[in-house]
Amino acid sequence: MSNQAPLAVGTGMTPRSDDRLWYLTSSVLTVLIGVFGVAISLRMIFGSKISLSISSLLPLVGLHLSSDGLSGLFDLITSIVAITAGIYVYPYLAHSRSPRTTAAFIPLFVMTMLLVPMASSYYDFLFFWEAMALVSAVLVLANHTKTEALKAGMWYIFMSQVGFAMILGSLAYLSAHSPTGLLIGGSGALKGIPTLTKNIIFVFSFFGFASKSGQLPLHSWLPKAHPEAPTPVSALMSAAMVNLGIYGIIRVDIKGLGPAPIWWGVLIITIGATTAVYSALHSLVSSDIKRLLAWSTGENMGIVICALGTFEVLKSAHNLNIAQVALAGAILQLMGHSLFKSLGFISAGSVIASAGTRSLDSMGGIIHRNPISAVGFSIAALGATGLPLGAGFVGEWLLLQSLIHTLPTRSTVLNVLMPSAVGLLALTFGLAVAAMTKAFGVGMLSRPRSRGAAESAETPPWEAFTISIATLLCIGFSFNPAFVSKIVRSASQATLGVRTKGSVSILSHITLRGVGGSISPLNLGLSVVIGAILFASITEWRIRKKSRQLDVPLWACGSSQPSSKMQYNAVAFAQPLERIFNLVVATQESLGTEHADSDMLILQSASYERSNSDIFETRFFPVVARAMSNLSRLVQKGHSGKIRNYLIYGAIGFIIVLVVAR
Amino acid sequence: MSRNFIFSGLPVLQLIMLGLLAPIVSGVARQISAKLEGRQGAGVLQPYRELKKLFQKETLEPSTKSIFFTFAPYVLASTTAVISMAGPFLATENSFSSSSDLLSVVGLLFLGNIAVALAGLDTGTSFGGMGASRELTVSSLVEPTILVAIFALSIPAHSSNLGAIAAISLSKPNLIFAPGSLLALAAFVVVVLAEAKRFPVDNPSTHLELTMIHEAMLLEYSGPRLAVIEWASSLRLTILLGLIANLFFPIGLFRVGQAPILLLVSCLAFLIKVLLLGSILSLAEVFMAKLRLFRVPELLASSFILALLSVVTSYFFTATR
Amino acid sequence: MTNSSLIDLASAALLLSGVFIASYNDLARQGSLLRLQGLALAAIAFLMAFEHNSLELWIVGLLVLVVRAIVLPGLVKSAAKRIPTEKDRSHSRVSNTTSLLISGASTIVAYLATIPLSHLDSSSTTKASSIGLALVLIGVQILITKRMAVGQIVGFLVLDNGIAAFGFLATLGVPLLLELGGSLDLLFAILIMGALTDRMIVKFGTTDVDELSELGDR
Amino acid sequence: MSQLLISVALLAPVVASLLSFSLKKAKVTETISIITSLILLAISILGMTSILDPGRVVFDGLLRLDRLAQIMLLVIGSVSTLAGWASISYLDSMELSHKFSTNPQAPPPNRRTYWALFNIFSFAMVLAVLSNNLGITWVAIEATTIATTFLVGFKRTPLSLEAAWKYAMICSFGIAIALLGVSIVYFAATHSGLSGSQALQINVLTTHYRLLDHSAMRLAVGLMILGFGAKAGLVPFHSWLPDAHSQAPAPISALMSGVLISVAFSVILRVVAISNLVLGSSYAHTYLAVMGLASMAVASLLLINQRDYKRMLAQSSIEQIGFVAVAASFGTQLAIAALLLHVVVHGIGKSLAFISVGRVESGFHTTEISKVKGLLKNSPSVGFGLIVALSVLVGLPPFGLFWSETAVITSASRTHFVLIAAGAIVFILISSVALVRSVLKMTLGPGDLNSAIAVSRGFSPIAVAGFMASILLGILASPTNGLLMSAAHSIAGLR
Repeated sequence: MSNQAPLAVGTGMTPRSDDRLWYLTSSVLTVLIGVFGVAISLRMIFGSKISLSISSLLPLVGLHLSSDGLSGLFDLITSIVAITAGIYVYPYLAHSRSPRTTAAFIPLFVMTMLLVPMASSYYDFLFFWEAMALVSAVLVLANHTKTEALKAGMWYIFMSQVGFAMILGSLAYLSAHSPTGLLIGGSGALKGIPTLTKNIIFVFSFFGFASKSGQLPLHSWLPKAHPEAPTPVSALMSAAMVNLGIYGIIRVDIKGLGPAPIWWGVLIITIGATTAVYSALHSLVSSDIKRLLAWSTGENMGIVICALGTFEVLKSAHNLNIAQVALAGAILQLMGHSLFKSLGFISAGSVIASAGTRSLDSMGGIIHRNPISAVGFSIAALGATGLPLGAGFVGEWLLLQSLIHTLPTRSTVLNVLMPSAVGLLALTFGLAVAAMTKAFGVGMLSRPRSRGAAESAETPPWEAFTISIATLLCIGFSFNPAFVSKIVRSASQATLGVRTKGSVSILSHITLRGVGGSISPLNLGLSVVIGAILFASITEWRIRKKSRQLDVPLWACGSSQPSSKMQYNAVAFAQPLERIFNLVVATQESLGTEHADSDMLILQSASYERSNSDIFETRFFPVVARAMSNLSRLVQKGHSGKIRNYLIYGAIGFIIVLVVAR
Repeated sequence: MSRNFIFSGLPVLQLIMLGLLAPIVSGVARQISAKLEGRQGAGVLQPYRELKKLFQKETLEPSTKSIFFTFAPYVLASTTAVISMAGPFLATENSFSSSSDLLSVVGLLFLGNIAVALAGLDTGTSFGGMGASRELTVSSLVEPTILVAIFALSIPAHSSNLGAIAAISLSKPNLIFAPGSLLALAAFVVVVLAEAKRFPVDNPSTHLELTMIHEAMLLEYSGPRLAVIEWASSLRLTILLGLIANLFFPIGLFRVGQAPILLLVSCLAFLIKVLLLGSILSLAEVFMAKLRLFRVPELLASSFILALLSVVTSYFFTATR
Repeated sequence: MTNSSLIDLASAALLLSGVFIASYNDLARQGSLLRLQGLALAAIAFLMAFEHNSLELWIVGLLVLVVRAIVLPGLVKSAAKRIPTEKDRSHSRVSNTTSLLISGASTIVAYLATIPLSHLDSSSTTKASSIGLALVLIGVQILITKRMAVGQIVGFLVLDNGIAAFGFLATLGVPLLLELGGSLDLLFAILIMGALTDRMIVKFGTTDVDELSELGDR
Repeated sequence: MSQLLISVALLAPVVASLLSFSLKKAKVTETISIITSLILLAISILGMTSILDPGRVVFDGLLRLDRLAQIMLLVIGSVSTLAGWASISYLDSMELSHKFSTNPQAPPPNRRTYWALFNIFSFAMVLAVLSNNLGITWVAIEATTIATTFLVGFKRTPLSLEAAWKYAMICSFGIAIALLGVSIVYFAATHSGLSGSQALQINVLTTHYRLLDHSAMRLAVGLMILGFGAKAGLVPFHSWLPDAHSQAPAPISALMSGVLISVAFSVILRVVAISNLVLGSSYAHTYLAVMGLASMAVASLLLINQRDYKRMLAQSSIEQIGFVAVAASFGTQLAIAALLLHVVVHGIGKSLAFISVGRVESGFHTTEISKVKGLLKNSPSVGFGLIVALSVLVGLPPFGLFWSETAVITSASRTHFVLIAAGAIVFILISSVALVRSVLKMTLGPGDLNSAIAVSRGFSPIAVAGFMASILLGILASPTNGLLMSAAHSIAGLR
């Protein structure tokens, strides 16, 4: 696992000074790009359109940039994540003594991510999209001497190639049929596309984009690549890059392809909800903190996609009012996720660096030695649970509202789908709560489970600063989402393409217009906090007045002090749910025993191993790979090196031409 | 004037009333089961005595605790209190009810659970971890059912606002006996049992380590903090019973704009309903055995199916009407 | 008239020699037949040069005579002398009868394929061009069925003779430049193949091309 | 002006070849050869920038330097510069390993022959590109076979002999079929009344296309595409390519894979241009689409289980030229322009790849993928070169193949060749996944230091040059765009 980091500290090695310069430059550049991005995206959101065309760059097509509210939204999210992650770049790189490639590619990565939503023609979109994939793959592979990172990088590259092929095919066709060839700001609808083709394009582009957001069935790269990337990159990937898959779906499938049959939305909801549950389960059973967070990213994106699907269904059913609720839900969920996930990765990264492990089973007690990281992580985890007071609450609330308010229709499919979606989402929320409780409770609270955790160093000031900023952002967003009201409106207007009176008003109360429903995260949050403080002050005052006995031993059924090995660890914590859902998480356990005597009566040593596998990875992809390999063998048989066969192929071609040419 | 006064004062009134009432509900329930089991029982006021005793005891703190251990009881109490302010317990709406709805109520309940679970994990004992793990296993399976049941209830009301649901049951009582609502009721009862840590999911009075869920997390608590937790737990039970009472049988529920005297009627009706439900609960518990932990999911799954069916049927009824 | 029938005769000689080369396995005899073929080809060139009174065709004919009737068959014959082991093996993948049948089929295919061309120009020479194509196909047949390297070279030569014949018969002679370049290329190609054959004997001790299957995808 | 440029372009390699054969000093020969390549490069650039009329034919209608020829000359010049540069150290290391080899009877590498053949090879390709006469073109293409057969067998190992034999046999067979096609064109042209000397001139054929007989031309075009396709490495005559390219010395493989197949394909483009005028576009395009897709299918499937990295690169060439054929089958201006860009960038990328693996081979003494590990860590510049080459070949941005592939696929949709394009995407996907997997296996990971003898020495400039060239072609549009578009436009018969 990642034992390089503590090694660097332990042996007192410090990076060379010229490397430090690289790291610092990288950090500063990333932050500057982020700041610039915030400025430019705010301009996009508040009215002024940005447009740039340079025909002397990029062969055959030229460079064309443009923007609208939607681009602004995604660029804003990316830039904010870039700023917080960018500050964290320097301490991380210096601590882990990363290769210079990492330092050089991080600002580039942010730049490509910012350019994707700005690409105005289909070609430029494809270019920046693939450039982003390439740069992020390089970043994942930066630690390629580690087997895990290498494997993760390979998976990532394969899946993103498959996804890109799907996107390329669909967008190329669309580009050919678009009157202007423009993705943003092109006037005039797509012409002359047969329904069947349109459906095929939808399916391919949807799965292509969804793959970038870690959706089934092309999701396997995400839980591998995100954890293996350097932590600031994990934050960037999990909090910003996955969003761009959503951007693609909105821009191409929802906005670009125009009026849709109802089954498109149904497909989107199905994929989103299934992924959400699937990822939540895997997140729950992960013991690697970064992996847990990565699976949680897939889960949250599933929720967003589910919201988009609801939007699509409602739009197709001409219920624009509620559709906007779903869209607002998607946008708020997206923003909330980016905030809490970047905070989560940064604080987890700081914990990993000080405790020297990524495994929850070797952590514990972080809160005592490393309170800032732990508290930061707790805020992130609260956001990830989607409960009130957390950054994920408003988005999920809006999504559920839109599902609830989907009026009963004639379509039996929808009448069954909507409640099932609610059920699946609710299960997702429940599992996410369990997963995050596990991550925080086992990892940050409780007693240290390893020496690294027990002796972990205090959070360095620079990291504490980053975590504080991200925490404040997160809390600000979760208590008063009214800040982003205008952004949401501008983005949803850009998505709908028409100016409508928004059906969601986001002020101190979030109110749905036209239907009953309102909530006030601010009031709820303040009441809970004030209430807790009141209860606490009364009771603690009482406790202080009365006698208090500190440092009593733990209750251990009367025996001596239980050792820290006797605590529940992450595996044990998740075991009941894991057992219930074993079909999906596919636990493999193996118990190896060695006996000291030949009669096998005295046990010398025992080893226990367990792992969970992604059933798509173990069942589905190998089948595809084997089929391809068999096909390949067949062709290889025809190319076994016999010159006679080769001449016969030529002769056959010759005869065919003679026959055809007549 | 008085309307506004009542409207804005109701949350506090609800909090005070429920807060004072809560221990009685568990006291009544305990007394009834004692009688049914042929015991004398400690009387319905025993919970108050216990709270007083605990509040006066000294506090023992383990060395491994952190701030989360200290604050968990207050978060639990605070979330529960906020729910008691927001819910339609005495009236269909009040000044606080527009800030929350059924979804946020569920969220707050969950938040309380997590606070306690984290406290259980915080001290680093095996029991605490075990309790937290089991608690979250149950909770995460309960959540789908609750939400789907809410969904079913929200369809006729066109809102997930608790007051709106109660109001629609009040104005159209025939909706209560619609098949959808009945199924939802059944589902809701099961999840309330699970959420209130009662039979057949959990045994509130056990301290046997193999069967504990809720109690396992609280082993390290003592003194006033334990008192807060105990109080909050009984408040939760009251709230959950109150929700069943007022969402499905909102008879006598006060509506803003009615004569203030009716508020008293509403209080009385609420008290009777909750005590009645508490009695039924303890009656049922006598005849029930606790389920094995791995049988609990089956129970919850069946209640989920009930809820799902209720949604589909209410869709069906609303669509065909 | 006699000229035309002489050309027909020469064409027939071309085809027949091709068919026999395909069915024989003896290298020396194949060399002789190849020489006969070259002579027939040169004869066609000379007859056409005579008929059209074209200097260019005379030179082409001379070139054909030197390269295809003297030098190349000579090379094959000398190779046959240098490779005594060749005699011991069965040189062909198919039996004589099969070989004859394939040649027959090739002739029919060639005839069918050149029908469109005869619509364009119904003169007898054009019709005879199907013989050229047939010879090409027979060359391909030899190329595929012979096991020995020199056998393949022979097949290649027959193929090339077929193309040359097609050129003469169908187009009243190819341009000098093309023929010059073509012959030169052919000569070089054969020399290189011969050199490779010699290396093959050194490295493998045999020229059986079926042994050459180390490279490939397995 | 054209006359001068053309004669210099043709004479320079001939002179260089004669000199390299006669001169004894290796250093001088090397310098001369590289200067020759640079001259070719300079001529192509001069031709592009100068105001000469690209369509003008010179030397009695035998030669001309049009846009297509300029672009092909650019490929020849740039790749042969890279390959010539790399040849020096390749021959050095070959000599070195011969000195220390245990097999004393093997003769040392003959530098004079190498450079002479190298230059003849260049000459033949230049001639094929510049020729305006189908007959001359044919002769030139055949001459490339003759020049390279010995180069393929240059290592004098049994395997290289086998490869050379297969190469000679299969290519000669294919080229013979093309000759048959050329003869039929001559037949059709003379029968339509063109004089014998004009009958094979491409510009004459394109202007007098109405006279040509359809049925004869159908046969001729089919045979020529098939026959020249052999040299381009298209199915069904593709099988020589992996053998020859994997056995030839690495710089020669670079030339063959990067340039030769493209030169052969440029000849096919000329044929297709004539065919489109005479027979309408669908006839030749069908051949191209079928052969192109088949080549892509075969090559990408062979790539999946490939164990030998040189064969892998060669099969990637088959796949790429198949894609070029598919692009040509779409036939729009954008597709042709993209195809030309593809050819240029692929030439650079593939030669960089071959030169890199040449270094790997001389360091590791194996061509098995599984035995090479950790290049990036132990010999960074070779690892870097290989990864850059891979990125170029797989079509990643910001390299030029990304644009050509995107543009080609987009033009497919315009002409309703959607299914072909879909097939092309699938095969590109398969091959790129296979390539990425193999190359990353070789370059990444820890690796062992033992094999990493000085394979990197003097390699960085080559890697950097290749990298810069391919990245510039992928980012700048300013000079390239106009050239590509006008070249695409100038290929007659464009619909």
